[in-house]
Amino acid sequence: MKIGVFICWCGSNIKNMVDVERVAEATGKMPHVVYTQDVQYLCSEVGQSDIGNAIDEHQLDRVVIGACSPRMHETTFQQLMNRKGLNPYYVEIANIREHCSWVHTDKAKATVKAIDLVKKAVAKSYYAVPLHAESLPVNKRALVIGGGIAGIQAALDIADAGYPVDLLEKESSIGGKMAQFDKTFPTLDCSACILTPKMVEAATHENITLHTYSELEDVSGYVGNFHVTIRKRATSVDEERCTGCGECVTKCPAKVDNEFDQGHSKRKAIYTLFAQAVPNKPVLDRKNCIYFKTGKCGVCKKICPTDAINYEMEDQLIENDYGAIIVATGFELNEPTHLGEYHYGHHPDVITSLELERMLNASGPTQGKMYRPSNGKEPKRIVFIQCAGSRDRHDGNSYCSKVCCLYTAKHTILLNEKFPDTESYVFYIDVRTAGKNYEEFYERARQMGANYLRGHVSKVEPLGDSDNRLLVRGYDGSLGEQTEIEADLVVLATSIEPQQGAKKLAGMLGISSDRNGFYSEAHAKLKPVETQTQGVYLAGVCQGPKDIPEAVSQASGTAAKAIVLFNRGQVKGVPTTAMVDEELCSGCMQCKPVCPYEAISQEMITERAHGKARQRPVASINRALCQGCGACAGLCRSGAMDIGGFTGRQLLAEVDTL
Amino acid sequence: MMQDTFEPKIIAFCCNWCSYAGADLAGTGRLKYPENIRIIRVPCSSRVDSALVLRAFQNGADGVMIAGCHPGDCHYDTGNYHTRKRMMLLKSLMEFMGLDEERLLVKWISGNEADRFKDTVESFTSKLKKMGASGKVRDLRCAK
Amino acid sequence: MKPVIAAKSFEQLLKALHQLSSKYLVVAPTTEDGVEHYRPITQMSEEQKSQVERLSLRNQPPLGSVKPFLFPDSEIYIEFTKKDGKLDVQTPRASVPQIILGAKPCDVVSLELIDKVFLEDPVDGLYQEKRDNTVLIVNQCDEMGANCRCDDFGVQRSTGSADLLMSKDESSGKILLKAQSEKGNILAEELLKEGMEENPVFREPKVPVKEALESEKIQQAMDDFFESPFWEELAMRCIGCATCTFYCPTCHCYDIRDFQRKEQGARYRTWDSCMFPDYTRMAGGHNPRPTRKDRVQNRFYHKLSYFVKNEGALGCVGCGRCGEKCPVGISMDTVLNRIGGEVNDK
Amino acid sequence: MRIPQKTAASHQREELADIIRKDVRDCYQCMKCSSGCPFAEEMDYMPHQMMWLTNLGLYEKILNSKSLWICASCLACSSRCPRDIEPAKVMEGFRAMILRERGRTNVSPVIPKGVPRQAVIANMRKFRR
Amino acid sequence: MCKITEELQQIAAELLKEGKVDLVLGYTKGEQEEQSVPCIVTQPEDASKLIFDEYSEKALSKYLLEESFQDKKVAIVLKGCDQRAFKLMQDESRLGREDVYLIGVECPGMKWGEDLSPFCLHCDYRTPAKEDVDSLLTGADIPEAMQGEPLDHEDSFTDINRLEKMSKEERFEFWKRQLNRCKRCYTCRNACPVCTCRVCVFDRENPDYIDRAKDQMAQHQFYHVIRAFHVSDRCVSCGECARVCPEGIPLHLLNQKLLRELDKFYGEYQAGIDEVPTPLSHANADEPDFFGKEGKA
Repeated sequence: MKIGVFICWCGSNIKNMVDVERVAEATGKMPHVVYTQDVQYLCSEVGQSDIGNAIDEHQLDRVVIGACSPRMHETTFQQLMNRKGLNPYYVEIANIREHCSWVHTDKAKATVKAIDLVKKAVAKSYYAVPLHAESLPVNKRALVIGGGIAGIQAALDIADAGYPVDLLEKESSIGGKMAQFDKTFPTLDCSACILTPKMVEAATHENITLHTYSELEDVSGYVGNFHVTIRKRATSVDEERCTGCGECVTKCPAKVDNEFDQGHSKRKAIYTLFAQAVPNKPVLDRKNCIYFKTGKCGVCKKICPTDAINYEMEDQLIENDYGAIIVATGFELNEPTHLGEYHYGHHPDVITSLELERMLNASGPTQGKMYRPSNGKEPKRIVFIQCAGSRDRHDGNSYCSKVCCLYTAKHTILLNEKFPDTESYVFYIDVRTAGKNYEEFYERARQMGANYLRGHVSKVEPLGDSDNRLLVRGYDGSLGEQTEIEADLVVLATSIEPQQGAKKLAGMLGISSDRNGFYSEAHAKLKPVETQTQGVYLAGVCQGPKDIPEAVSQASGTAAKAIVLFNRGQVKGVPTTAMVDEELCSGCMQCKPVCPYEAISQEMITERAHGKARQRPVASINRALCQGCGACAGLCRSGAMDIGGFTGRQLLAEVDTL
Repeated sequence: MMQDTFEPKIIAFCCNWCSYAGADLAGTGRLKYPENIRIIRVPCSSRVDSALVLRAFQNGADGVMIAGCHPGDCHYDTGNYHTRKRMMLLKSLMEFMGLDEERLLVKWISGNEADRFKDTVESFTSKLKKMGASGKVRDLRCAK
Repeated sequence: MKPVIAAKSFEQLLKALHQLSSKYLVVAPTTEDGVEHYRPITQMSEEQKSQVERLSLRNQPPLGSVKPFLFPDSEIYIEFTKKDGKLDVQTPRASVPQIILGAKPCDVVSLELIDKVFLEDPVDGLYQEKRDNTVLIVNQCDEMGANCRCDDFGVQRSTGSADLLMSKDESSGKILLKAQSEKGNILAEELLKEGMEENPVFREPKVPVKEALESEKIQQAMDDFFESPFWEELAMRCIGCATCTFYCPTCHCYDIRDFQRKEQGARYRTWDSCMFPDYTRMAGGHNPRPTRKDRVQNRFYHKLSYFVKNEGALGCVGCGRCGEKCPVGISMDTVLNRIGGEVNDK
Repeated sequence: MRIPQKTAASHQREELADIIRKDVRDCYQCMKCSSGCPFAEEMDYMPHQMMWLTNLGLYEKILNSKSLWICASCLACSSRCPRDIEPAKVMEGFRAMILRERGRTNVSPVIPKGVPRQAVIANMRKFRR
Repeated sequence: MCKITEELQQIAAELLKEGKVDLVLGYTKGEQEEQSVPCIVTQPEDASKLIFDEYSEKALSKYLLEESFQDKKVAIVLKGCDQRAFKLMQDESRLGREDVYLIGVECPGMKWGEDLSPFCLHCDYRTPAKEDVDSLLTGADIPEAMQGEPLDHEDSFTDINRLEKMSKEERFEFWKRQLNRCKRCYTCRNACPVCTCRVCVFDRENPDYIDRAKDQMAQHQFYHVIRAFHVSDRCVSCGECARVCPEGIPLHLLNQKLLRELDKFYGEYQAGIDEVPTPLSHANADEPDFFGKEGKA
């Protein structure tokens, strides 16, 4: 072992406060140190060539640098090592600038400290091990889970870049929640008008394969090499044969509440999700089908001109390999029945915002007419209750659902435009309009007549009059008094919630959820679309409440991440990963749940002991996944787990030198 | 008299992403703090196990500091949650054995909290000065 | 005629010894948290002092033997520091004279066995120094303790290298001391100065002397027994801790280690145990005794066979400590009973 | 208070708008007018509340309020209103509406001691120079 | 002869006769009075050696990891605590359930000197669950003190409470006296049924985590802190560490202290009963932060 120690002056930055010659002299006496030098600027070309020459001349195999923070120039020196044919992890840096010369005022003491720090680095370098990053090929195919606007956008972007994408949707059509909306804020574009072209584009794109009525069954593997099983539920309609003529739907005798219209209309047991559904082929809802319930009927099968109805159809399992997975599973809306004070579910005229949205929608259950579910009359006075179940630690979700302020503004505007003689009252806690043109939109709502009352509603109750109206009891913060409003219709801005199956999916993908059940990004600021699991990205509301433009841009962000990955064609892990000493490891796997990247798995090894071959389990690190945090090594009782670059031996050597 | 001349030895384990960066920033900002601290870089505070802490004390450290990202900000998502769990246990056990658990300091310092880093070093150093040299966990062969 | 002196009571003896504590380190058996050990009397609480008489005169040795006072569990050879590139090596201070009060005959014999190893060429200096500096005041048991097998090993009245023999005259309550060596004589003189009286009679112990096991026979039986499956069974039961060896008064294996931090360190020896898996492991990783069976066998064969071959005596004094403390109840008897059986069967 | 089924008639709204030429709907209840009003303590409805009642169409409450006449037209509110609504102007508008309406008798409400009468101030403002 | 012993001998004899197992690992009468020691029976006729009584303290499960027990079909006698340890080994992939025939026994509580072991007094898992073992032998002669509800967990921490009431210096002196006697014979480690590493960290030469010197308090402290740490969340409260310590060091206090802290802040967890991962193998955001601004930093 031949170690060279180089102490940088950093001009006067280090030299003024640290006696660099003394540091070089003191460390030069350490075992294995064969060469020391103090240099004016180690990072400069001159400094670099000094080190290079010394490596050649003295056959150095390890280099210790006393200079600025390794966070500054570690790569500079590592590259130099590479050029010299030495492993970059044979360079060790003592931070004698940021941690010493710059923060101290007593030169003698600073010099002693600098000597300590360089000695510590030398001691660490005694036990340095060469490290290499693992690289693995990437399967250049993406899976997008969720066919809402975020999923569609992500799929389109990746497909446009020339990579195949599979788009998975659990409903029978893509489109997601946006398909249910009437208009979009703040421009009041017709939601369907801007969405359907994208849906069609996705369906017809040569690089996109749609898997509707399908769910994720199983995921294994890791970045670049995910192996996924998709369950395609039986639609009972042969896709190849069906022409989408709709005869079966017309003739089907079974009627059930239409979930798409929030129960404000009926659909058939064989149905398409909505008129512009993509793919526009019906599916048979076996739970409500008379044939499946009683064995009699079969009208659809009889009527179908292409004999596409197949009652014997079974779920299909499709297996595929992907390089990246984009999660865009969206959200659900909270059913506010638990908030008893709002009377939802007890009085038909207390509805949710999405119900109102459907009512306002020209292709909705009422063709855009407003009506009071209790008597079908047009409502004149509508009270909106904001944060119904959001920002409510007591009986709801503690977070803000983010979009309610804007869509309620949108509703009041639409109502005022379409039905100028309706009055809108909005009870709110705060109105949040962060976003381009949102404040103006809100202003417009107020201007157009919406009355915003600051204060939460404490109770909604039937007024008991002949019209069966409702009395909303609230408080007007401006006037500072309790305020009651007799309302024809009460609209609750219900809370956005993660999908029911979000947790299960998270488990399959190895990603984590926050306390509210939304998926956690890898870093709140700097890795907002990545997850802890490399190669899995988040788009849309599954990561947290957001509006359409945010969801779309996040989706494009995930697409970019996937495209970057595919373009590079391989994944390179960090070199400083965990390492298992199989001799010591007992395979107890206590480390497995500690790993935030699911990089640890159990593996059987064959061992010859006492003349017999025996299988035994050990922990095994997937070096492509491991990021080298060392939480496992901090836990491992036998010390079988170690971190490259920060081995137990190295850290002990450092501690022992100080 | 002794207190004036006694210079405690502090060994600090700083996570690469937050606390080490915070210490770097203190340097970049030319903040001044006592020379007593020696920083060891670790990828994450959860890399530090109790053996390293005790070894530092054995070797004559008067104080040991473990600094990591604030909870929720861990570069590796959950590392500092493990740190706080393990170190709480270590501190309780030290306290239970009558050892000076206050010589082990666990602190969350982010990459931009140079001031906090400086303040922490200053207050820890002066606290240790008041406490005097550590004797309870020290291997006497490291006494000199 | 060797001088016999008497103290009026044990209390007086203890007090007299206390007076000598500037010259000697005086250790005596007492209990600490319920565990019996020899401890310096100057460090004892009053409570602990009150235990000394009972334990010193009891017909059973305390758990901790006197061995650590002659062969401590850790002992420094040299200490070194490096300053300005120069190495400074120091050897530890010389040992102080010490008095061990209330040692048992089995302890005495165990030291004699260790003597055979440490005092023969090459002489172990550290041990010799302490041995020369130690005055043993030995109480001869009147009967056998519950776990004692000293009769089998013929040591129950052995007092060969004891410096003073101690006995209590039940009728008068006097503590009688009989000097047996030069060191004993000197101490007796000193004790006389501390107010003890001369006494013509020394009370001999009542313990019956039984015919001891013949060491060669045992050795032969052991050698014949080497291939027995018994060892495999015994090894399966053993959990591999070092209790038996660390409490054995005749075990004397040690390991030499270096301790170094920064520019200072020490080379020391510390007890090793043949029960540890790394006991015979060599630098290259090879271990001639890889299995627990090898190790268990070694312990018994060393005491009952190899020691006989090398030193002409059995390496056990039958004090019973190993069996008493073994967490899985393995004792010398466990083996002796079996080889007896095997021999008889032939 | 229960919001009445019939609020200000549209002709009243128009009349007010005519006088003040401001859209009170712009008000977002930041309450800056009230926080700077030197007479807010004396008022039964503070300036922001007056704006709010205007928006709710509860004109009767405004027309019967003391505040209208306590307002000194110091214009602090108007100069600070982030929405340029000029509350002082709105108040003035209501006062004008009252004065225009024949037979309105409650023009002289009880003014607390020490508070100058609005008319005096308005007068000073108009004719001081 | 008590009922369990009788049935045990029967089962053991049958198992051996039918060749279902190669050996039965249980207890037999020791050489000393009031002593039962581990016993391995390989022949049906030797089954009569087996007994089970209130001195059958040793946790047997750990033997299964020993080299000499590999590749053998073993039947093992397990008390509740021992079964927990077995379950933990199983959960930690140290051994497979199918390789071992478990004979669960109802534990009457073990002796601790003259009295009952304090561990047994608060044990609420004296008898393994029926579904966890292959045979379950009940009908032990339960002493009166053990008949009622087990002592509250908190009540079992009396010694900890006593120590915690002391001043820090008193506590230090207490442990100094105790640890001074430690000879690092590793009996506590070797007897502990959850100390199951292939190579113990204290046996490693490189890096040498621990120095062998026995005259350094710091090394003893190191050993005992780390040992307690490694056992902490996995301790099955069998009390073996304290029982086997030849120096009578109350080692279990360290384990129990950690167990109590874990219970207090992270919810109760009983190793070998509750599912893995054990508390120290996971951590999340919702756990208390002791080192934030208000914490006890």
